[in-house]
Amino acid sequence: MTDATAATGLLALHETMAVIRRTEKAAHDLFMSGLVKGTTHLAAGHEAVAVGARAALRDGDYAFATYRGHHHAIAWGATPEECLAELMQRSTGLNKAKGGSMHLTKAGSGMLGSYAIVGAHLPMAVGAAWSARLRGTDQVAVAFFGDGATNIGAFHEALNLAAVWRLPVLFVCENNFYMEYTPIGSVTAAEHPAAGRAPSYGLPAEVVDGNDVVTVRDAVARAAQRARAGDGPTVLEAHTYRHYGHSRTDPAKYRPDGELERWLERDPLTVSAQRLREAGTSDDDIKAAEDRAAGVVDEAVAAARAAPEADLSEAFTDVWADGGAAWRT
Amino acid sequence: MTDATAATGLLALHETMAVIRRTEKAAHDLFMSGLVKGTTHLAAGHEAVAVGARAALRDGDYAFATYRGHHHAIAWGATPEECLAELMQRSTGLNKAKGGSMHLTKAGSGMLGSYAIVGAHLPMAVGAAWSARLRGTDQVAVAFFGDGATNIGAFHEALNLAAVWRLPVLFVCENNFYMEYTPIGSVTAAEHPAAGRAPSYGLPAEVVDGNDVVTVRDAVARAAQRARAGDGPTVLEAHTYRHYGHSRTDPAKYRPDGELERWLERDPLTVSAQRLREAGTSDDDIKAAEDRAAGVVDEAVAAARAAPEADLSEAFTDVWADGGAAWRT
Amino acid sequence: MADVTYRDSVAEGIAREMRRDPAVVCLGEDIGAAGGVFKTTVGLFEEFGPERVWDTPISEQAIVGAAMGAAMTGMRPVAEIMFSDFLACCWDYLANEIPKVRYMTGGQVTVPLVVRTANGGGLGFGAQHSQAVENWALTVPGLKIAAPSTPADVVGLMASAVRSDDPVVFFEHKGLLASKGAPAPDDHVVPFGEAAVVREGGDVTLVALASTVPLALTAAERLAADDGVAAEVLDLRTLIPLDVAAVLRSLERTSRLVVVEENPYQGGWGGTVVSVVADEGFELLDAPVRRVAGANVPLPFADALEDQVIPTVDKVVDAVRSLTTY
Amino acid sequence: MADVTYRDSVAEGIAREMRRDPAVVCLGEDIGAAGGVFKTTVGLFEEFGPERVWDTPISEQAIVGAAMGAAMTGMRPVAEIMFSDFLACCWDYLANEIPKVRYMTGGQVTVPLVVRTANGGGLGFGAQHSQAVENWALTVPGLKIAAPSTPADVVGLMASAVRSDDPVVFFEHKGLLASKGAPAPDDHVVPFGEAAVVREGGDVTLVALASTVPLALTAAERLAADDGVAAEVLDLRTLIPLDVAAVLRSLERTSRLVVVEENPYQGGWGGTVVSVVADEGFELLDAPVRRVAGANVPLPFADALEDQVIPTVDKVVDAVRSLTTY
Ligand SMILES: Cc1ncc(C[n+]2csc(CCOP(=O)(O)OP(=O)(O)O)c2C)c(N)n1
Ligand SMILES: Cc1ncc(C[n+]2csc(CCOP(=O)(O)OP(=O)(O)O)c2C)c(N)n1
Ligand SMILES: [Mg+2]
Ligand SMILES: [Mg+2]
Repeated sequence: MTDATAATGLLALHETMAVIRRTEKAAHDLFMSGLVKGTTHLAAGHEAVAVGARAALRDGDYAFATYRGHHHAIAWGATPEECLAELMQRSTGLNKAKGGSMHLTKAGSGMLGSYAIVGAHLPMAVGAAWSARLRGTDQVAVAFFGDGATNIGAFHEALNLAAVWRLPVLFVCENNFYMEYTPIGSVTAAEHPAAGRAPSYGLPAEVVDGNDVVTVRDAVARAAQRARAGDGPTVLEAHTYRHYGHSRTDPAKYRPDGELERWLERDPLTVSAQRLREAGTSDDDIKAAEDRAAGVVDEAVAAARAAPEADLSEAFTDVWADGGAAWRT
Repeated sequence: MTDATAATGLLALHETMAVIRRTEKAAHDLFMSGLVKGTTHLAAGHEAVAVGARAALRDGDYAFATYRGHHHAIAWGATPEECLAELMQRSTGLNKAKGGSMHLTKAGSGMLGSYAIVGAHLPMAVGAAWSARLRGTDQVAVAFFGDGATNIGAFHEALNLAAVWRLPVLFVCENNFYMEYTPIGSVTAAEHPAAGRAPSYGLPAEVVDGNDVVTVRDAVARAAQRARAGDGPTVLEAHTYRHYGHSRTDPAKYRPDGELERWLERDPLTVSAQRLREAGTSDDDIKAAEDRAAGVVDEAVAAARAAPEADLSEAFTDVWADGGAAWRT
Repeated sequence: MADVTYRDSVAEGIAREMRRDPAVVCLGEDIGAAGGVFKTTVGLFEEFGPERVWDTPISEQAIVGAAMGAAMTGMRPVAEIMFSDFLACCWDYLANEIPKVRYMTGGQVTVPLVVRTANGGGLGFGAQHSQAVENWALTVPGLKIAAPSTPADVVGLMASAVRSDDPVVFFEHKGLLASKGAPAPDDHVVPFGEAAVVREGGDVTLVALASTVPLALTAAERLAADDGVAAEVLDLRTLIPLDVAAVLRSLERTSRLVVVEENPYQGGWGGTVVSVVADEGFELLDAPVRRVAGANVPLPFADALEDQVIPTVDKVVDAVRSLTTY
Repeated sequence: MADVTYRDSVAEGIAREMRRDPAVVCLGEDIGAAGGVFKTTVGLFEEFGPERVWDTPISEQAIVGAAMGAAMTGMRPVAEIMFSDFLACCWDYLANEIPKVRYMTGGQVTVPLVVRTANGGGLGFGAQHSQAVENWALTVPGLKIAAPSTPADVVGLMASAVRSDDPVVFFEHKGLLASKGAPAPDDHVVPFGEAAVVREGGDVTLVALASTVPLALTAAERLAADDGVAAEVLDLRTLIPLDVAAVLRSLERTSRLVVVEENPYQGGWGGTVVSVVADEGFELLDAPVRRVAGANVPLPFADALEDQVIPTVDKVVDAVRSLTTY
């Protein structure tokens, strides 16, 4: 790859991250103004993990995410409009307003869902990888999860089964150092909640800078290559930080003074902008990409606002594969 | 300890192991003749783990066992008569014929139950250890479990919580190399299913000869001492072998030729007899102990046979602490 | 005295028991300094410290399993499972271990613990954070089940729950947390198994629980005003023990029954109530029995969709009208 | 043709589907070369090999979670959970993930899988290996539930289950495994949601499922012989979809209903059946409705004690007599 194509590629990643960032900001503002209901778990700060991983993977690969999954949905091709319409309970929402922020899903492009029970989706990703093997494809599956998820039983069962069956699955931990309001170190018997557990399943692991989209992309690419080569799963632990509180209106008072500020210096967008400049991209080009991102999201907000409310009849569709909800004769 | 007292102590352990062995044989024969119903999971071959562990612990310490728990019940003071009466559905059974082989319990002496859902009792043992700490006692809790149990989520959650809270709990794996009919290696991503996982919780671990009662006793004593000193949990993996099949009438055809025979050479009773002889105990004394054991069990069989059938009214007692079973007004 | 919230009453109820009995300890995710995600444990950590209020990892099995082990050995743990949906992550303990160990050991052990959990919908939390799952617990003999509808009942039932030598699943309704009511008097204890007649009436009996109590009351007011129908409203307060005697007593006067429950119709607790009535109260009935229950679908996110599938005042009013015109 | 066992019919039913559709794969503990602890997968490993029949670790969450992921991506997994009690160890998947993902994604994904499990008591396996837990599944909208009572139905319902694009929980009754019946014809498919009238009669309707079908039939024979009472016996075959239309049709003739179910009375599926009847069939009833169900206690080990607490022929006969003399 020439420096120039590399830079073009990176600029696209930067723009996607900017789209995510702006979408999260919009979600936050809309929540505060009462237009987004329920709850949200914003991923601002985590963008590089989702975007870097997607860049390293192929169409047809599978992704499974958590309630903090806006960034994965967008990285896998969901539009900000679909996402915001979902959060605003519009009939045009990604999940027809039946899922909400915690369940964004873009199955058509392999993003098979956001799951709100911590850890539950790890075995699903193992199953998708098993399926790829059974069908003889070279697809890989990736599960994104938090540091807190490493203490639940499903994590253990998933890693063991994936290792025993040597499946093409990537376990990507977004270690943001908090399980809700609790520092992860105080409830976890391993310094590296994910990577530190990998050896006990005989799995290779890496701890990587989760705020550097290039680092993430390269680590995921290595892991995917191993997986496609039949060498089994990899555990990646990407260190990152969430800019907002855990959910909704959490003001994140439990953070020590200065911690957020330190992490903001390593904001994924700052890091990638820096890399772009080093690769010769002009400030104008970077700004243009960010402006495009802002424009897309601003239009998405307007479109979502203007979209019709959820269609009431949808309450009774989609339970069964025939589209209906009949449970009796 | 002088050699003589050591030998006396060891002879007592040998005798208890002989009682267990004879009880298991009786349970097997009674099952085959239709007098024991349901199912049994015999522990013949595993005696040294239970007896060695009990010898290293104190009155007041807690034990939690599995469906393969006859040896733990007896090591903790249940009589063969109580156990066999339970298996034979007599009103004099250890659990009033309401538990059966899989649930032998001798709570009065700290043996808080045998649990038949694999792995479920590990968190319970953690809780008992937590309770000891809360009450300011120096009790420890021990959970006995199989190699197969190390792949279930509760194992992971229990070890992590125990490690984070630094609780006085011992995790003693009876690695008999089989999960039912499946060799443990084929479904486990760690060479040492229990000990190999300990490092990922920052826990000390030992792999020990589970057929040598002295080795087990000493290892458990070390672990208990650490626990009482406030140094937290230990994982012990005791290698052993079951002489019968997994349960009931399993003929254990899946075992490679010669495997059982090799293990029989290291039968726990052979090993302890050898140690006794080395410590100067006469063959006569050993035989006398074994005869006493046989006598106790033979009498137990006769007494259990003669005991009255389960009391039908017991079907509706013991649901609630008031002794009753009322669920409505 | 000024009204208090249901939310604050949870912490108050626990605090009263912790003051009374040093064996009472709490554990759960973010329940300590953070005061719980629903702020239902605010103040406990400050008052009782880290040796009585324990933050845990995300390990529902370890939380409830450890509570069980502690309860068997002299403590009275109060374990929080944040959302009741997550009971599924430790269901083995609720279904197979805790409720059975006393019985299967022939009474050798006792498990005095409380599993508290935020239950129910109406807040737009979607399919995995909104369920009313008291019916899961009802499928398991050996669990006591409480589900208060008022701040005072929260305190009074919590007292009974913590003092109970039997395991209790305590459902705190998310939709009621912000609601207010009279504070619990000192030493307030509400015994289990006693339904409250929260409104008297002779035309129809509405049997309700937790969130459906205020809903039934509002429906009753509307029926009184618009139709001149006098509805009696019973708050069951606990599902186990189940006060069917109170239901049958009320039916002796009203002869008409509508059960209002948030859990889905299929497998919902109303089925158990109705089957007792259809057996022992058959002769009392002058009309079909109706259940206004959750629809048999997962819970959708959008408020307007959620309203379609959970009980509402309109649905209760309609059900009653269909009976009174019967 | 010679009669076949229920046990062998399980493997036969799976094998027929595996032959038909290469997307069908099996996973579970000891299901491969060992043929399953209940010998219900004997021959599958030999015929289809290790790429279609997978032995797993003791990891119920991983088993069912992996089945879900595979089902979402083109496979049709058949997962075995050895004893139905162990569904509690992966309840999150049955309660929160599998049945909800289609709905909450707005129909984006489909989960065509079968979770098979050995259900029920009567064999003296004690409190943690004997439960009839079809009522657990019934609490969860989004699961289809099958529970065959005969060898032919095992095969026919298995065909429907595997071909269903919806998730199915398939309860194989331990107490029926050794029972025999006519083999399933070639290409036998029993559609879901169609109860079978397994005995006709005009005096009382007995609604049964799985193990309680032979029990209800025996009771019906005894009632015919001793009392001259003609009992109609319905085998529901599936709980979801629930064929209440068949129940109501039968009641039009008999006007009397006894539901015979193995799961506990509290929270049992009979409650749902009875509540539909007490609503839509109220005018058809000439007598109280009775449920002969499991007692609300854990299951005791001793056979004689177990008999006290699970449905028996005597209990069914008594219940019917109490109605016919009503
Ligand atoms: C099984 C389960 N337990 C508890 C919760 C509540 N909960 C939601 S997010 C969260 C913290 C998760 O932390 P982590 O895995 O680090 O992810 P992060 O939110 O930091 O991205 C908790 C406890 C849940 N959703 N599921
Ligand atoms: C959760 C759960 N899954 C499956 C079983 C069925 N089962 C009973 S024993 C057993 C094998 C256990 O192997 P191991 O832990 O090595 O103990 P061992 O029997 O060898 O002593 C299995 C799979 C169970 N009881 N519980
Ligand atoms: Mg985190
Ligand atoms: Mg083993």
